[in-house]
Formats: sequence, structure tokens, C-alpha cells
Amino acid sequence: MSEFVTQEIISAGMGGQGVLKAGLLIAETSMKEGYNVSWIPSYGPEMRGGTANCKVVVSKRPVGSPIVTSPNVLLAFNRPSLEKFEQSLKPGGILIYNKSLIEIEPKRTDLKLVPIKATEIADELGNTKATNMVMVGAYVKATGYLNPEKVKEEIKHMFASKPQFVELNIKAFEAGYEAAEEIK
Amino acid sequence: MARKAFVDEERCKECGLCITACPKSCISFSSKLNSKGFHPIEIDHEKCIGCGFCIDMCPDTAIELWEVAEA
Amino acid sequence: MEKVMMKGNEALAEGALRGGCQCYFGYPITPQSEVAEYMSRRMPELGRVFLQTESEVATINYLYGAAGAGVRCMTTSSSPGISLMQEGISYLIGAELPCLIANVVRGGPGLGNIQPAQADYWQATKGGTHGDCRMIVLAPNSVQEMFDFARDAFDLAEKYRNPVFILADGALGQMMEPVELKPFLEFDPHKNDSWATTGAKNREPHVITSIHLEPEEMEEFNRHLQAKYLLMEKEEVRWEEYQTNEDDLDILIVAYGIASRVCRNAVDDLRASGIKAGLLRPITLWPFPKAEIRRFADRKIPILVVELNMGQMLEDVLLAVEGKTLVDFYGRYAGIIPSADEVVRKAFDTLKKVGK
Amino acid sequence: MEKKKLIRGRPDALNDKIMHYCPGCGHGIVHRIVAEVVDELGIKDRFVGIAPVGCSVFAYWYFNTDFHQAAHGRAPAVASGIKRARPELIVMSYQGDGDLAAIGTAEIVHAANRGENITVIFINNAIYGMTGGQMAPTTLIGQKSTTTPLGRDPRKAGFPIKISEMLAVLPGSRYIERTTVTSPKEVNKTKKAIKKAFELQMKGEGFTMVEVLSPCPTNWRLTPKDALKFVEEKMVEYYPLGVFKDEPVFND
Repeated sequence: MSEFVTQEIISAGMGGQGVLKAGLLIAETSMKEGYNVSWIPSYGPEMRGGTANCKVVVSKRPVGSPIVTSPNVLLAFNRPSLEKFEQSLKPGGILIYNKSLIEIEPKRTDLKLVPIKATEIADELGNTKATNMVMVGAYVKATGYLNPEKVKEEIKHMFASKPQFVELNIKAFEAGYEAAEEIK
Repeated sequence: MARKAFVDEERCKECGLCITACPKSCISFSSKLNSKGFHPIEIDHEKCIGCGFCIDMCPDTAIELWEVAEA
Repeated sequence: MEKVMMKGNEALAEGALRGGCQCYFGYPITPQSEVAEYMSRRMPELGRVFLQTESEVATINYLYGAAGAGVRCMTTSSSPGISLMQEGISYLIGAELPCLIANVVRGGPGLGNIQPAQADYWQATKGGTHGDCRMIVLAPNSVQEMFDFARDAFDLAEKYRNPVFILADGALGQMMEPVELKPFLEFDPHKNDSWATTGAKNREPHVITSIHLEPEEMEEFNRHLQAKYLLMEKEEVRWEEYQTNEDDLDILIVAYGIASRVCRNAVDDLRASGIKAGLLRPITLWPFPKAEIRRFADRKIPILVVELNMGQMLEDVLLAVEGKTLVDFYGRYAGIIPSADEVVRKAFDTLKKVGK
Repeated sequence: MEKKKLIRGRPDALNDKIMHYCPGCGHGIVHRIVAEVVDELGIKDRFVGIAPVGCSVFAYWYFNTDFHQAAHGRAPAVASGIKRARPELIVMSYQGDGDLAAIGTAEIVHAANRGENITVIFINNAIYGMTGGQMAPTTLIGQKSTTTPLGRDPRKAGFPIKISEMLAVLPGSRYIERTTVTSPKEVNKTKKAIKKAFELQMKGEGFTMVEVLSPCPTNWRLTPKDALKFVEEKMVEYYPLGVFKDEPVFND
């Protein structure tokens, strides 16, 4: 997966799970690595009542539409997100899903699966809120195109106003990176 | 015949307004998740007196009051 | 200069305040509420004015007041809110007041939805206002241009003493992209003193009005406006071309705003499969790049217009080509942005119609 | 435990769709109250609701009655139009605070002043909900919102507007009461008020309005339980509960 022209990502879950920040971290690091990027959240009343998602495009050519309808990569933080977006993944796409909250198995057989116990891993590190960084860790490992050290720099930058959370988030990222496998 | 409150777990959004209204403290959040990812309430029918206060407060019409056969 | 990731709505706000915006008035409406939220923090920091108003009907009249007082000011809204402002926009044009108005367009008609659309093209370029009204309408296609156009808009507005309009869409407002933040603009804060209501101290009173009861006087004023509009048409047309320099172009795609980004990729894809495709992107939707499009029509190059509406700019393209070449259309509505693949398929369809 | 007979369930005037409102939102409670009153008065088949712009824009998703969706702030005008065209209908304008107390102040004032024979249910939760928590005309002094990040400063953003008190001084208003939904007792008071308002409309007595102080946990950034406390402690202090007007308007 490390070679691509355009990669389209959907990060989806419950409000409060940090799905938007996960997408933003991927976009920001990719930007600093020289890619063209865009990030767009779901917005308006669809956010109320719990669900949230964002769409990220990382590309070697200028980004066309920022809106992703059939992603190469899905980060599913909970079961409704898996159920909502699994069918839209491109054949051969990567499905990174939070095994802690998703007890069902994906239906598609043409995907590369990256199950990760993200919430449990974050819990063990002391804060469920770091679930998103575990998921990003799994993404970086699975896709293999970003240097994990650069992501950690970006985490420091992202949490500059809340320095007490930097270490936790870096640890969560590392744990996710360790726990996932690279897709060849 | 006794009256008891029953919850429709799929409708419950875990707001807990019923819990604050219950005079018998017989409502709590269960550990299970519904399909929306909420922990629905559960009602201890031993303690429930069927007052319906929980129904007054429920924003999601998730609770009903039934007459039940005595145990 | 270092680039930062920024939301389109925030870039628009930052651009405007670096362009010298002293007063922001607005009313919440999705998908542009971030402009007001951003301004509610930034304007007080800079000692400037932020006011959340009671309605869009009122908003445009706050703007009428501030612009009449000669101060750089702006408002932003989204489709239904812009509809409510139409009376006031006519008053601004009629009183010759410079200001910036931006519409982050959503799906319509009616309350519609809150997804990106381009269905307010007619409203912006041909007036939803009464009277003979024209405004320069800028159509950004990136977060960078949201910043740049807002920053430069006030100079343009003051040059003609006329409102400048930015027509964006929900995607441009909501998306984050890398932006290079250019510095604060230098400008003359006394530029408008010759006509603005700054207090009649040691001078004759200034009156801001748009009423001319005598028909001859009203006609004369309209002639003056027409002369201004003609000058804008002569001097302010902006457009961008991509891959159009070959003489034997197979097809020209015309698209603006968010649609133009998709079409740029479609041009690359068409070229990869051997079709010599090019893109013309109008940047000013009014004045419209008529002559530039006619150049291609004169060479009989078939044109495909792509919009997020039922074919509104299409009519301006048809007027520009004067029947000299085939003009085809592809539109999606109210929140659906076509993929580059869709545009490529449609382009092959268009080529078939001219026997290629 | 075997269920024998349903004593109290969802009112007939509501369907079984799960509402899109956030957990602990007051809209769901008030929707149910309105529907219960419609059932009790037996007016479901001659009831028309007006949905505003705001979180309750989709109120019609949940009612088994006719509904109109109105442009932002214009609901009292739409309601008046319906009532004038078909006086036999029972017409409810259901509006939030941005809709009624900011963009729609002209329409609400004139509907009340005309003694228009309609009922307005005014949900005051001191915030713009749907657009994401901006200051509302009813936002309290010092209350934070996304457009008053440091708290509402009356010197810049004015004072919270007391609509019930304001409309009560108009000669055309027949019945105005402010209630809340913070406990079963208050819920029942709200229900009584709404029932009385509809009954007065059925008798043709003129403009009636019930203002309900209602929680918005999401945009207040509070738990549903703490949101109720905010209503009881902070909102009621500024917006006192009670009947502001109850006297006949037309003495002919």
C-alpha cells in the first residue's frame, strides 16, 4: 500500500471518539511529507445525536473533490460506522476497525483487514480518549507510507496547548503501530 | 394487578433523565449496548411502583407503563 | 512561506480581516457559521467590531450602515440567508457602497439541505435583487483562494464603490487544506472620506441614499451605473486555463469553483487516454469570460460545462459561443460532487455527439 | 413479568420513529406533551403544526398530524395564513429561541398583537442548537457560546430577551405562561398550560403562547442531568416561571 497516487480515507465513529482529529493528524502529517491533502468533516444536524466522520484525501496530484464516496481506507471506530461504510470501500481497500467495540466480523471478503483493540489498548494506557491515536498508529503501520517519527512530531504540535496529553497520545500511537500489521 | 414501567432498549439514548425522576431509585444503566452504541436503562421491577415519572421525563418515548400479572 | 491547514470558512474570515475588514456582521447558518465563530474571537483581539445580528434581513442593513460610514465591512451567509439580504444588496448597489458579501452555497431550493451546491449562480450573477444591479462575483476553488479573494475584495469594492460578492460552496467552507497566510494589507483608511458619513465637520453634509424621484435623474444615475459595469467588464474579467495551449484541442471543459477541481483531474485522465482535453475555469462569474470562451467556439472545439446545478452558468457559455460550437452539459445537485470518472465518461459522450 | 394491558405508552399523535434529537434534549419531552394533549382533546384530525428552522425543523417526522415547514422566523405568519384560510383547524406554531426571538420577532409581535387565534409553543434553550451552539437572543449574561467565547457581554451582545413578559403587555395576547420540564411536576404543569392554550384556541379566544425553558445538554457542554440543573438554577432565575397574561381580549 505504500505506493499510491491518491488515497481516500474515511474516519468514522461516535462523537467524542476523536475521529475528526484522527483524520486531521493523517492529513497534517501527509501535508508535511509533501502530499496534497484535504480534510472535510460531516457537518450540521447529522452530527447531532452521536455519529461523526471525516473524509481525508492524500494525493500526489492536486486534490479534486474533498468528498470521498468510495474510500481506499476506512477507519471504523464503532459498529454503526463499519455497517455504514464497509460496502463503500474500494475492492482491495484497507479496513481498520476497532475490535473493542465491534463484535461482528466484516462481511466483505475482498478487503485487507486490520482489526485492532483500540479502545482496550487506550484504556490500558489510562485514557479511553486516546483510542483515536491507537487507530492512527494502526493506519500508519498498515499503509506504510508515513514515517512514524514524523507523526509523533505532529502529535506534539497538535497537543501543544495541552502538553500533559502529549506523552499519552504518543504512547497510544506507538501501541497502535505495534499492534497492527503492515499490508504488503 | 400491579403497574410496572418497561423500556424499549433500542429507543433509549442513555440520557438518564428517568433516573433522576425515579422516586424509588429503581432505574440504572445496563452494561449492554444497543445498536446505536448507548447503554440503555434497566428497571428493577421488584422496586418499581408504576408511578410513570420516568415516562414524564423520557424525551424518546422509550418507556411504557403496563399492567402486569402478579408474580 | 509556511503553509497551515485551515478550514475554508476560517480562511475567508482571516483573509477579510487581513484585507482590512473593520466590521463583521452575521447570523448563524450552516455551512458558514464558522466565519462568525472565528470573527467573534479574532475581531475583538484586533480591537475591531463583531456583531451577531438578529436576522439576515437586518444583517445587510448593518452592512449598509457601516459601508456608508466608509468602513471596510463584510457579511457572510448561506443560500436562504442571502435570499433574505437581496433588498439590502440592491440598496448597497444603489447607494454605491463598497463592502464584501460571501455566500457559502448549500443545496436548494427552499430550505434545501446543507451540502455543497452551485445553484445560486443565477442569484449571484444576474441579481436576485431588484433594479439594474451588477456585482463582481469571485468564485474561489480552494481554501487558499477563500483567503486570497477575501483579502483582495475590499480594494476591488472601493475601486468601483460597489459590493463585491464571493460565491463559494459548502465543501470549500468546511474543508481544510494547506494555506499560505499572506500579511495584512496596507490601505488608506481615509479613501472613502469624500462621500462617507463621517460627520459634516468643515464640509458640506454627505447623504447616503438610493432614491431618485425624477425619472430623468433616475435614468442619469442608471447610466452612471452602466458605465461602471462596463468598466468592470473591461478590466476585471478573471479566468484560468489548464492544458488549453494546443491548436487541435479535442474538447474544452468549462467549470468553476469546487467542480473545476474535479474537472482538472478529469482533463489529466482524458489526456492519459489520448484525448486532448483542456479546462477553462471562470474565476469571475460576473464579469463572465465571454471572449475567452468564444476563442474556443471560433475554433469549433466542443465544450462541456460541468456544474453542481441544473445548468446555470451553461446559459452564459451558450451566450458566449453564439451557436458556433456544440455545448454539452453535466450537472449534479445539492450535495453530490461528481467524480473525475463521471466527467470523463460524459466527455466521451460529448465527443461522440460531434463524431469523434 | 407478563404484560397484561398497556396503561400508558406513546401517544397516538406521535409515530414510532426514533427522534434525531440528542440524548436529554427537551424537544422530545415537549413533542410528547403536545401529542398527549392533542390526543386528550381529540383534535388530531384537525390539527396543523408549523415546524420552524432549527433543531425542530424535522418535528413533522414524528407527528401523526399535518405539518407545514416554515422559513426561519416566519412560522407565526404561516400559522396565521392557515388559520385565516381554515379557521376550523387547530394551529400550533412550534418555534425555538433563535427562530422566534431573533429573526422572527416581527412576526411573533404582530401575531400576538392581532390576537391571532393560534397557539405558539416557544422552546427557550438559550442557544442556537442546529448550527452548533452560537449565542441566541435568550443566552444568559456570561453564558459561553461559540460566538461569545468569553461569555455573553451585554455591552456588546445585548441582554437576554424576555419574550413572555414582552408579549404579555400587548393588548392582543390572550394567554401567556412560562414553564419548564425539569421534573415530572414541571412536565405536568407544562402539559396543563399547553392544554389550556389549545382549549382557548378552540373557543376562538385569541393568541396563546407557552414558553418552555428547555435543556440543550450538547451545546451547553453539560450532562443531561446537569443541564436540568442549569435550567432550574440559572435559567429560572432570569426567566421566572408563571402565568404572565390570562385575560379575555375580545369583549364582543
